[in-house]
Amino acid sequence: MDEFLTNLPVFREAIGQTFYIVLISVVAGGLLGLALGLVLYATRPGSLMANRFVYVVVNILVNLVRPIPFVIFLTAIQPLMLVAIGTTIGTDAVTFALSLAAAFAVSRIIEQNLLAVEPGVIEAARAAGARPLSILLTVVVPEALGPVILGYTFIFVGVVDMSAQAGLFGGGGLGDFAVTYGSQRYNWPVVYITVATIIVIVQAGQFLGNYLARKALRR
Amino acid sequence: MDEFLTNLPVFREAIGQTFYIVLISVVAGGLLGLALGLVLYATRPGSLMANRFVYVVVNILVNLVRPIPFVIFLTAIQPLMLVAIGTTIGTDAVTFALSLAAAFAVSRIIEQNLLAVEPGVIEAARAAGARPLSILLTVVVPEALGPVILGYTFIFVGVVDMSAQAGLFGGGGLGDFAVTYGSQRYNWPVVYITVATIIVIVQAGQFLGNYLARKALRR
Amino acid sequence: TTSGDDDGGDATTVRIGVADASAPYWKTYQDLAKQRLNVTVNLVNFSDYSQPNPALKEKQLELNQFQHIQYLANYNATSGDDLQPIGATAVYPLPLYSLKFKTPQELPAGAKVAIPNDAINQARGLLVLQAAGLVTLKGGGTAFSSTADVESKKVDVVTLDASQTAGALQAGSVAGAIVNNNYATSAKLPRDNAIFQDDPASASAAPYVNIFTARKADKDNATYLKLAELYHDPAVEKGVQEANGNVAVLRTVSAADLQALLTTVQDQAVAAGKK
Amino acid sequence: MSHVRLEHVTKSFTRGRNGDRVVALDDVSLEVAEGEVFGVIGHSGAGKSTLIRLINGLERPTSGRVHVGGREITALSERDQRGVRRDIGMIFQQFNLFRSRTVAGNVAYPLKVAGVAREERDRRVARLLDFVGLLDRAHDHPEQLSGGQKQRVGIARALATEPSLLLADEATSALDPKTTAEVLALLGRVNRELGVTIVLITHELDVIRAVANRVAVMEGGRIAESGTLYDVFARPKSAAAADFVRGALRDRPSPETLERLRRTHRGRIVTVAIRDQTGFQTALATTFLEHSVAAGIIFGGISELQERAVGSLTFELTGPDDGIGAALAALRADGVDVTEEN
Amino acid sequence: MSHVRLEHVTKSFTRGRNGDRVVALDDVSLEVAEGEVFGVIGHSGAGKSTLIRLINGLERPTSGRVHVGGREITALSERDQRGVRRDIGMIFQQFNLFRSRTVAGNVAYPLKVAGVAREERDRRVARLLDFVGLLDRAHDHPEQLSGGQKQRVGIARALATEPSLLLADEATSALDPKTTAEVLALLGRVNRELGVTIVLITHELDVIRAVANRVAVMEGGRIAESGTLYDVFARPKSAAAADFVRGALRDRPSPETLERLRRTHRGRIVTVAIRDQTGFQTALATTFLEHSVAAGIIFGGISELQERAVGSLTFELTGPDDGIGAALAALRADGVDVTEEN
Ligand SMILES: Nc1ncnc2c1ncn2[C@@H]1O[C@H](COP(=O)(O)OP(=O)(O)OP(=O)(O)O)[C@@H](O)[C@H]1O
Ligand SMILES: Nc1ncnc2c1ncn2[C@@H]1O[C@H](COP(=O)(O)OP(=O)(O)OP(=O)(O)O)[C@@H](O)[C@H]1O
Ligand SMILES: [Mg+2]
Ligand SMILES: [Mg+2]
Repeated sequence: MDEFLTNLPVFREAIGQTFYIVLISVVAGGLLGLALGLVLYATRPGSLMANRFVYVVVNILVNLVRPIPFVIFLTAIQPLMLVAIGTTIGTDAVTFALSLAAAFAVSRIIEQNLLAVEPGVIEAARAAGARPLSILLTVVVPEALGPVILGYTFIFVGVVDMSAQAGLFGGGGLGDFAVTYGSQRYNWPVVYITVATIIVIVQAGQFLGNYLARKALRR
Repeated sequence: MDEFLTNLPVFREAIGQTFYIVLISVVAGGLLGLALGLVLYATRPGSLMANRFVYVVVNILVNLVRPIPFVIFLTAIQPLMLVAIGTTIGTDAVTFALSLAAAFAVSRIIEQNLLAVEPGVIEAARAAGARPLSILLTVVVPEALGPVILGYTFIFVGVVDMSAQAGLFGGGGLGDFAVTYGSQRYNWPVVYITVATIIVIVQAGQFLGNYLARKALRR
Repeated sequence: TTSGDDDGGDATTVRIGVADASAPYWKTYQDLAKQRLNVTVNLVNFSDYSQPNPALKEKQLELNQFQHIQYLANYNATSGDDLQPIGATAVYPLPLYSLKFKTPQELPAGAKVAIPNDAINQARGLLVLQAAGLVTLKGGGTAFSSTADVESKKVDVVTLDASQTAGALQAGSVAGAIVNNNYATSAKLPRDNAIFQDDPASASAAPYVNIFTARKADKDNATYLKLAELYHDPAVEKGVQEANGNVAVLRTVSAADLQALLTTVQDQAVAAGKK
Repeated sequence: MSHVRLEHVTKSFTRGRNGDRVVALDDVSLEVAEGEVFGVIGHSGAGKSTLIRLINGLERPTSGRVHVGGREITALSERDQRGVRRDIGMIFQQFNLFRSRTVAGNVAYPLKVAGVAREERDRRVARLLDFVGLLDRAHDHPEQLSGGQKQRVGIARALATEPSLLLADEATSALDPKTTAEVLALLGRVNRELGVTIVLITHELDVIRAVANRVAVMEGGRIAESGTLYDVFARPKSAAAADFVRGALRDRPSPETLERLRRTHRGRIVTVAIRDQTGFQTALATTFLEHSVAAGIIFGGISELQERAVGSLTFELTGPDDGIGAALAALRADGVDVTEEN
Repeated sequence: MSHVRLEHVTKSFTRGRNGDRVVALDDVSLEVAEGEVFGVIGHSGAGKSTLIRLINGLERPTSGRVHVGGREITALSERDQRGVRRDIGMIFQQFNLFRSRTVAGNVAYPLKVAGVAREERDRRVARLLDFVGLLDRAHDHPEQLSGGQKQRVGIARALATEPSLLLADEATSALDPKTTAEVLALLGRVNRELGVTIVLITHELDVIRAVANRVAVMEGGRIAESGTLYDVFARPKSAAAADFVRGALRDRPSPETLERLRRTHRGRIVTVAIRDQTGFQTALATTFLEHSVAAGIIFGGISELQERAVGSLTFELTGPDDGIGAALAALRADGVDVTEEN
């Protein structure tokens, strides 16, 4: 407990870093993932903009990235990172990498949830002469909104978890704090308090997600 | 390349470990996650076995586990692990922990996908006098089967990724091999070959998942 | 004076990459740097050893302090970089711990022994086990041996993350474990349970002396040299010992000697890499 | 004995942000006798579906009680309701087919739930599919079927377990007249031969006419009128029933039709109500002849309701004006219901 | 000018594991003139929905060509088809409402797609919802509506953009007679006043009768017969049409009805076809009277089709046997279509 108090400033900073990493990753990764997910959904055979080539390429691309160990993935995209944000370490670098990783995960969740949308409503939109992109955004996504919100919540929790790996690259955050100031030092109070903080953040996000999903589902 | 050949036996063993870890985690975690997901779905307010208490408890429980950094999670469940499998390190220990982690992730995916099932068919089953559990297993899950299969595929890829952390606890596997024999030694050929192998495994799984989902969806 | 890339002017800020920022002595160190040298030290903590060197090379750090000569030589050899040591800190013995057995010989055949899984600690750990008579390594072992090089063994060697070997020992999952000092201290492993260790003072342990590392261009930078020296301020040294259960063997070696040693070890590494 | 009994049942739904309430059922009391075919008619939104859904407990009433087969279903736990439901077949207005099952799988589902052995199940499924004309589509999935085909699967599924009570919500709305007639004949048969009680919601008179013994007319969540088929159709007492019957029997020309009729028919147009009077036609003809009036039938319908004729005929009368007046007066004096259209 | 033209259109679907094919449309050629109301009838599964879905390109034919408004829609890219579709309204058999939108949002959707400005949109939506009687439900979601209410939303949505072609697939199947009549009156009005071409699928005669100019009768994927409403109904040439008409007009008693009629009516039962003959009734009555035969109408229906009467009446004849025989012979000699039911 004493040791926890000594590290309070670091803890505070870690909370800030976690919020920074998680929020940006969820928003940026969420948007990019939505776009990728829409491509996966729309180009699959028989779908709105069926395109075998694009579908296969994106499908493989998404699978290329997701299973690569985070350390290696982060190392691999370092050249890209230097161009994009000018650094390969620290909070921004981790945020950048996590956003990408989240995007690929989000894309699959979106794809899954959109597939459950009934073909009939899509036909109704096509019959009205709507453009495929407009159908995707104004019909398909809204129809799947409940599950999609829960999907984002799922990714949010996943990003909080992945952000624990931020420490590998000097990104800080609560996960890293819990490990380096806590479990690696066998300092359990630090672990408890930090993990509790993480869980509170996650529960808050989950409750918000559940609430919004319930509103969207109306059941 | 030379160094890769020297490590060929380790590489072979790593492939075996990855298959072991991933398959068991996906199956065991998948089943446990299915059960948890069904509980989440069935007990939510207004659902088949609506039970506010169970719902809130399981909902919180699932969120308790998912965001905890894997290292800490594994440390936390060591007592449980000692009881269950008698060790806290090695492939079995990692598999045990990953199965649990996968289960909690699966439960959310299942919950999401089941929520998209049309209430009308559930009413048809209720009208036939079916038991809630039977409705869940023989109507709700089959109706959501396409997305559920894609959800499992998603988790499969996630488990392959998470299995990279197996090395922390002596679990081995391809991810660990890529890091310790590859990136930590700045030995890029080892990294490339290993990551390529991981990707091939994942692509194979994804294609199988896509194929099955397409069959289930019939579109 | 030199400063971080982005902030110029008088206020000097130096970013040091470390792996143990949570240790209290770094706070002491930062305060002293501010007081004595008017340098603001920003610590960047890495939980993965493979990152601080590339980060230094990419000029995202001015210095790092987490590795020994052996690790740096290995890095330079494999990545083709030319990072240089500018000051020594300490040598840490790498002990074999056991809670049940008093000597290595008592370990039963087939008992599990945990060693760290990162390349350098793994090789060093294997060398310790070989010295303890528990394994024999191909070609007598090198600083690059891995579990793949174990020729014969009395015990079953398992590799774990360096931070996890102590825990595995305490949980009873292994009979013995090579535990780095910092983790042993954190895990409150009693010193008495170290049943074997390499000798930190011996010449053979020289490559395992921990160092401050800079880019080659900065190897004579006065501020950086002073910062390296500051590590040996009594207040800091005291903290280092506290953080490491009083087993650190503090070393002051001149930058030139360190750099010469690096050249030697690096040549060996290159040779090892070619074989 | 009554098979279904509703006592002062009210059901309201909340809707919108400000918590407005829609009263779908408003103090409805109702009794359906064992073995009866009970028709429920009413305009769209009158509460028919809601009513039927209360009977097998898919919906719980806001207040009031529902008894099925002597058990108060509203007092039973969900668990106990299941037993009651196994003996109730339901045809849904929107079909509610299982997309994950084939046509045969859909029909087999209630049999599986009831624990019917495999061979017996297969036999019954084949028989039912044969009946609804979909045996060759047994292995297709619902989305491969036309609207009417889906509805037929729903019908087969509801009949699969040979329930003692059948709830049919617009069971033939998507079917053509011929298929409708076949389905209704089957419903009639299961009612007569197996004594199945049927509650039938429909907006089609012919459906009601073909099978129902008694009818209830719903309007705005209330039962406006109920009674035997003949009473409600031949002599509707409530405005709602009269309104519905007019639309349903279509034996009287609508204003538009009348206008068109007038364009092609120069004579006077009168509509005569027909109420099961044998020899009536002869009397009518005689009267017209006596007054030298030529009568041409230009519109009308006579239906058979519970073995009695009901309907009306619209005549174009030509001849001397006073003759027509006298003929009409004579008819009215005889108690014939004659309306001059103008 | 023809608004819709199908040339030798065939559509088949693959089904089942062994790749069986269902031929939903088999060499169908068809022309719908600009401003016409074209009815399509046929039994369940005949291919009606498939036909209508080809017109706006929701489905592509296996072979053959579809022209809409002079453009060959089957030759257009999906992109160019969109322009054509904006001018086509469609009412779906299964409604296909957007669950994520309110009632008003559903109706507003095609207007949004068409880029109609907000105020204009709101105005039109309100007007349409008012018409279909759902203005007070504007902010509810589809799952809160009854079957008929959903269908009405679908109708309002299809009419929203005032398209020049309206495809209505069983647009009134879930509606009660009164609402149906209102909807049909509206369709008639948009057809007359705005010149909207309507292709109307239905199994309800009254729907066809109320608005259609021409009809096609489908059977097993083919057009069995097509022509003016009166021709097809009064004098069906194909077996399919006759079959359908019999079921639809319901002017002839079914075997079951006949059986029941026979139970209560002891006399001889004959059915006389009525085909728009003024004064016919008088002739009929005179003939019966002449032979001392009492005739009672016990069943029948006379409808007005395109301003002409069509239907039949079933009489119970009582009197001397030879008198009845002579009367029937006399009628037949006069060219009256008399069938003795037995
Ligand atoms: N996707 C499909 N796969 C296989 N068969 C199909 C498919 N869609 C339609 N069919 C079949 O094609 C035939 C014509 O179907 P269609 O929906 O056009 O009939 P319909 O005339 O509209 O019937 P209904 O009045 O019952 O709606 C039916 O036998 C139907 O089962
Ligand atoms: N879940 C709900 N939420 C709000 N209102 C509802 C809900 N379900 C039904 N209603 C309303 O209750 C009333 C009765 O609905 P019901 O479905 O019983 O009508 P119905 O008589 O079956 O009509 P139809 O012939 O059109 O099917 C309607 O006004 C309907 O909008
Ligand atoms: Mg209804
Ligand atoms: Mg159809």
